[in-house]
Amino acid sequence: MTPVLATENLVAGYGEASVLAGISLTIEEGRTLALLGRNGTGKTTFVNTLAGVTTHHAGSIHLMGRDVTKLRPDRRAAAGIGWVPQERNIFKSLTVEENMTAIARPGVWTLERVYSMFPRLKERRKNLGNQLSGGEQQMLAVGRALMVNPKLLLLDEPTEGLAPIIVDELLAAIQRITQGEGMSAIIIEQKARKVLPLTDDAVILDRGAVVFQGTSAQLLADEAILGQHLGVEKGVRH
Amino acid sequence: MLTILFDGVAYGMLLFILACGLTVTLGLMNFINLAHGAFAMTGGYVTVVMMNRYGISFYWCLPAAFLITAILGLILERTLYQWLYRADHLDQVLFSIGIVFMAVAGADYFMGGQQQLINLPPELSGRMDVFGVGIGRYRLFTIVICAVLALALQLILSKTRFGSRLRAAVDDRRVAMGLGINVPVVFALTFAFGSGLAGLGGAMGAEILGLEPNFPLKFMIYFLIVVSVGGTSTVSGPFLAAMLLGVADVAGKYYVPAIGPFVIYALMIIMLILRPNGLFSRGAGR
Amino acid sequence: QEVVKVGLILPMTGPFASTGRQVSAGAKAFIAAKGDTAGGKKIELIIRDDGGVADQTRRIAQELVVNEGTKVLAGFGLTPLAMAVAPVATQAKIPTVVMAAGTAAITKASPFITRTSGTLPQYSVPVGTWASQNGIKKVVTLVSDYGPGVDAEKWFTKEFKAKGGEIAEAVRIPLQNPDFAPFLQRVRDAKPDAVFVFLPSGVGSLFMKQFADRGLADAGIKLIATGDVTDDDILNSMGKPAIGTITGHFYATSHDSPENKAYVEAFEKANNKMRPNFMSVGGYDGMALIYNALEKTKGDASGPAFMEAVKGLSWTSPRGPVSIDPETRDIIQNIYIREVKEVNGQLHNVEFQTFSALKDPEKAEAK
Amino acid sequence: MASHSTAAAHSRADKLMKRRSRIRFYEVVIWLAAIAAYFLLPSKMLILTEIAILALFAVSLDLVLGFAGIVSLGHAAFFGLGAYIAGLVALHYVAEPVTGLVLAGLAAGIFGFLTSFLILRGSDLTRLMTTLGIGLMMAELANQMAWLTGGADGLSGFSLNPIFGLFEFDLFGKTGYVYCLVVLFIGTMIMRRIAFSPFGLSLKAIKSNPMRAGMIAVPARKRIVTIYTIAAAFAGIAGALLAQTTSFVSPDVLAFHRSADVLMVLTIGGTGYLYGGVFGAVLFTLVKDWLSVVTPQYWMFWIGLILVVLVLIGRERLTGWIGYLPERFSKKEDRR
Amino acid sequence: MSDLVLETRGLKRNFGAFVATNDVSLKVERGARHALIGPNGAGKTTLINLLTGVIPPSEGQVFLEGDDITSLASFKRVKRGLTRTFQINQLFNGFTPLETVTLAIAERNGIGHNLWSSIAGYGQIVEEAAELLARFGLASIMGERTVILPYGKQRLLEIALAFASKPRVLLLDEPAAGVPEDERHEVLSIVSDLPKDVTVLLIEHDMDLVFSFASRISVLVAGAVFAEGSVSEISADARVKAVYLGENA
Ligand SMILES: Nc1ncnc2c1ncn2[C@@H]1O[C@H](COP(=O)(O)OP(=O)(O)OP(=O)(O)O)[C@@H](O)[C@H]1O
Ligand SMILES: Nc1ncnc2c1ncn2[C@@H]1O[C@H](COP(=O)(O)OP(=O)(O)OP(=O)(O)O)[C@@H](O)[C@H]1O
Ligand SMILES: [Mg+2]
Ligand SMILES: [Mg+2]
Repeated sequence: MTPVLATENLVAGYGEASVLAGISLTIEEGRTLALLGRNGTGKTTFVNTLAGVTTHHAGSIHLMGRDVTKLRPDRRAAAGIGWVPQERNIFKSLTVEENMTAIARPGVWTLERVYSMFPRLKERRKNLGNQLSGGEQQMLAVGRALMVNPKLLLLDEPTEGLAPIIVDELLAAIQRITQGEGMSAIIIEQKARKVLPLTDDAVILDRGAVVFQGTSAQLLADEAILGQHLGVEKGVRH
Repeated sequence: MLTILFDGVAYGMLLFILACGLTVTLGLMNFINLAHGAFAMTGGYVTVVMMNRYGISFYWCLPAAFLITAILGLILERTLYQWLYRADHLDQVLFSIGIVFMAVAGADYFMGGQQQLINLPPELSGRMDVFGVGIGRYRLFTIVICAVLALALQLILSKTRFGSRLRAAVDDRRVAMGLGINVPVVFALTFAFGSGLAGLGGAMGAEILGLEPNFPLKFMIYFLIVVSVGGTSTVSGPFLAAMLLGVADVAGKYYVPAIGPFVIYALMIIMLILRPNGLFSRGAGR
Repeated sequence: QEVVKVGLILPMTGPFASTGRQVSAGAKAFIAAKGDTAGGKKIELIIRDDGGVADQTRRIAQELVVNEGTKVLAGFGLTPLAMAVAPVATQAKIPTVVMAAGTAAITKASPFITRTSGTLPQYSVPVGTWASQNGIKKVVTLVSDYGPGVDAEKWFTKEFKAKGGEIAEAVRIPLQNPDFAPFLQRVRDAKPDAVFVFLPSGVGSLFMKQFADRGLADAGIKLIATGDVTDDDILNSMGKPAIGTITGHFYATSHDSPENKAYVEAFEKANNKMRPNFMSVGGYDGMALIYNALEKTKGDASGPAFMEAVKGLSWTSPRGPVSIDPETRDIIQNIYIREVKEVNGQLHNVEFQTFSALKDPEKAEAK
Repeated sequence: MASHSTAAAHSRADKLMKRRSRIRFYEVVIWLAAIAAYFLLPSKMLILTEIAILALFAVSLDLVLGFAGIVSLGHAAFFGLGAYIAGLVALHYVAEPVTGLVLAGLAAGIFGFLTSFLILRGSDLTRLMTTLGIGLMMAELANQMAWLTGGADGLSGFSLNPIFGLFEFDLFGKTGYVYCLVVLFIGTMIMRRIAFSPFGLSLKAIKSNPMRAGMIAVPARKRIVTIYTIAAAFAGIAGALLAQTTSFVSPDVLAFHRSADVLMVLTIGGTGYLYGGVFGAVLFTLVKDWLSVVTPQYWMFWIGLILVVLVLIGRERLTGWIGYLPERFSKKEDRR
Repeated sequence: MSDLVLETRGLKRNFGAFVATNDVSLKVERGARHALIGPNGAGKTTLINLLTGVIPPSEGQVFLEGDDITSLASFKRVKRGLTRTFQINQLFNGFTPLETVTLAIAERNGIGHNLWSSIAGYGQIVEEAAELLARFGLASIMGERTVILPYGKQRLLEIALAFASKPRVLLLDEPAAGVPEDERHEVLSIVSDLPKDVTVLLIEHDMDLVFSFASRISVLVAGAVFAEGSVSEISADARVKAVYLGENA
């Protein structure tokens, strides 16, 4: 089976400067990948490169077998990429509902379904984007990406600023969706221990390169690597 | 009495037609396009040339003015304007003033410096008496066209996805692209549409306001007043603002001619102090 | 051969660009017709644009005098532009020929200023005379709200009242005014026999259309005006509504004289069919004045000598006989009452009555 | 160890702060050039005078726009008021120029203070239009109060005595130039001090993020009122200079195009570093003058083209280099 | 003894028909380490905005050290020792960290209105700024423009800037957001090191931080105070678990 995403020696960055130093990885259908690494190691840059908003230098990106390396960002979204940017970037002069309908594509994800996942959004649906609380914006960013009905969902620190109970629900929901509906996802997350139990695979980046690649279970078991690359100590409670 | 009211409304409508293209480019695209009047002037000259040189009917001139100006807008957008969406406002001001200067000199070179006048078809000129109220035919025509336009615009922007896609693209171009909005096309179409509206406004305004190379500079202030008082995020705001200003200006000049010239400016300042973000700013209204 | 440089400062851009265009074309037409020597000197014209901004006019004037060695200044599209130059003229003793601006007071601002256009009082008064003699009893005046407009209103009213007329209302229109509706409605509601209008050319044509559209003519209100309103330059494009308008002014393209025929022909040929209007004649006669004065002084362009020569000069202009009042240095000329008529498919101001050799009434009165 | 690093941080901070207000190389060049022009270009005094006046006007706008972030399309209101006051003072009271200058500055400052309350709220567009409205009303007022201002014909018939009774205005404009240059120099130096004071820094903070500025105890309204008043006063002084050097004032000094021109000049030169107004004035005036001699009827086209090209290639490239060389120099020194 | 520093009485704020803050009466004691938690959109940020005067309340009053400050402008509250950080960084992009902090200290010392002396001439203020920046590990980048700093550094500057005003009451709105896991505790430890009489009110969704930092917790739900108590009380409260903490905590 063709993987949903396959990158080959991907080098990209901002303008002349490269941040990614040749990343090759694949994601199969229905699987979630946790993308980990310290601050500034290129996680966001990688995901943004997939979304098409950085400068591409070398290497290739295949989405379900199709070469999308040279595609404009809006074409990539059409090809099946849904993106939750790290800074949320809610469209501030659109209402909650317009934020989602403006970019919606037909598919299983509809307004109703997003609303049932985040009832809070339904309550605030007439609010303008810039009149939402931080957490509501985060929910909207996720809901908005789902409305694209993507094959591959890119989530850049989606749990930041969310209440603990919502974090749990969100991660569980993503697990459900990927397993049940064949969507794949990449999740960037600061808290490795929180996300690893809910993902299938894991990748750690350091200075733009892959320094660990394996299943989440493997990583969770490997205290040495966790400590070395993520600075995650044993005792931290969740 | 009612005649004054009617005249005021008609004048307001004319202001609206001229300014509504600016509502699109400035209000929706957040581009300070001071060259708006240059597009309006283009529409005016298209009409003058078609009518006076080729004798084409006024009714055909209106859509032609819209189309030709829209195409001109499209060309300029693709070649020049598109590089400036992300520039800061002062750059936009400088750039569009440059365009105005070029347009003014260009119009002078090609069309000459004198006032251009058009002669309307007989059914549009003169006036009629309706229950004792003197109603100018052309003014009535303006009101009708304007009302239709305002309604259509409002519908397009609020009821279609195009409006929200456009605003999304303005709010955050990068992310809008990343989420599947074809921003260049959305912008180009909108700009062309806004320019086309300006052209239509110019074609309709030439009769009352006159047309000469300095048109873009002379009326720039009026467009800006309408858009700033009306607010930039809706169509109904500028529409109402234009009506209000039109009526106030005409009535002020009729009843208190001594302070006539101050009325429109004073009203503008008062409105701006009371509602700094326009009549119906999206932020405050909801 | 020595050169006398004449600095022609005009608004070539901006709202008053057409003034600059006409005046400079008139001046050039004169040189084309009469050659470039006068009083044994070669005449060189230097044209500069002041955009209609007074401090620019003054700076350019000063620079022309100081840097270019200009001996005569000329042009000046608007009153403030001429006023701004007056101190320069006085200080540098430079003869200054006003070719367009029309407020009476200008020539009083400096002893080195003379004028070849005309003053608003000069051609407003005859309109008042004519109106009172032709069965008009009640008039509304409607003028642009700035110096020249106020002048026109004042002198028309004075003359008209003196002859027994009644002014029902005096309406003033702001300079920046896109719509005439409220003012015309005021006129209509006052139900006069006629409305007397002064508006700068260009604005006048718009006014004319709205005047007709509002059915004022049908309501029996006659339109009488200064000639600025029916500017020959754009009269044609005003169309039918203009027909029948009565105006008073010092020049019409259709003025019937051999001098004028030759002038109009040469002018239209040189300027791509543009009609010469009263401003162009101001430019033309300005040059005529300079040439005549230099002939008289034998080429001496120094201020006092030149101005002495100017006083009392007289010649035949395309507009008819003109002379320079030795006391005020202002122009003495005929004022014609004209009616807009269609002649050979073209609209023209057709002269039908002449007030001969009028002086500027304001200065005449001041004495 | 820690105390050592704190000490290092302190000395670095000290150096950085001092560097901000150091006199730059280009500043010295400008003033030397302005003085040299007096001797080298005797035939250009008038246009140089015009540049000096426009520069002062633009620099005063920079205080409002570049520092406090308030866009204004009505700055000519103060310029024009200053011009009229100077004209009226000379006509009716004293013909000594410096007195007129001071009075004009005061009057414009007071008017600035009164109108500053109208521009406290609102977006860029709102402020643009409010200031524009004030400017247009002033222009109309000048036209209507003909008994005082001479109306559209302008205020004329006044002449000025020699400055301090010593230096007479001459037809070549030499005295005028020196007079304007001295005023420009003093004005710029005063504004320069303001720019590098705590007050100046707080203005930039208000411009950059008003909400946060409030949260570090910056009283934004008070500061805006103050700077607007100061800027108005300087604009009034610039207007007075114009009136005094041309012995004439017409409503044109209040006209819209004057506000627009000065905004354009400042934008061309660059906002927020004071000398933008000076550079802009030099460039704009010279280019415009040159073009209007070459093609009196169509110079606008070429100016327009220049503006368009300027923006497309990035106007910061025009003036960006100005602060660059000396900056680079000190950065190197800093790295050591 | 129980010295009330910050108090609200019946504080209310509507946005149109929506009630974001509903009758909140909160009491914070001097030197408290008080946490404010609650679901997204519960009104925590709004409450801070009301306390600091960023937006005015629809009803109710705010008291600072016994004085009614309800209608006082923000900058005057800061002068009285009440300051905050923002959930989303609010910095001066074109400034360097040094300029940013120096200005805040200058304003605190009441010389902000001085328009004649160079700011560089105030040696003590610059010195204090340098020290503060060093304390937050920002000394090495104090001369860079803020906008090009990495997010984490900007976050630290955001907090340092609040410190520059020497607050007696400090309100922190999700200070650790975007700061990597292993540095979060460091940030909070700088806050903990503040003098004992400085009062801190903390909003945070990271329960590790909340529980290790706070002595007292208020839970806000739908604009109103839902529960209040010590760390152990709140972390054990079943209702709080149901609406906010979830099962994992
Ligand atoms: N717009 C930009 N222009 C230039 N460099 C950038 C830009 N954005 C990020 N960088 C640089 O790219 C590198 C990688 O940044 P990136 O945002 O991808 O890291 P990250 O792993 O997502 O970090 P974080 O955990 O803080 O989100 C960093 O060194 C950063 O400074
Ligand atoms: N200007 C506004 N207009 C309308 N509603 C608003 C406005 N500002 C905030 N709200 C609403 O008020 C509610 C409270 O927002 P607030 O930012 O205080 O939440 P919060 O508790 O800080 O949430 P979070 O933890 O997600 O940051 C939200 O539902 C938000 O949508
Ligand atoms: Mg990131
Ligand atoms: Mg919040």
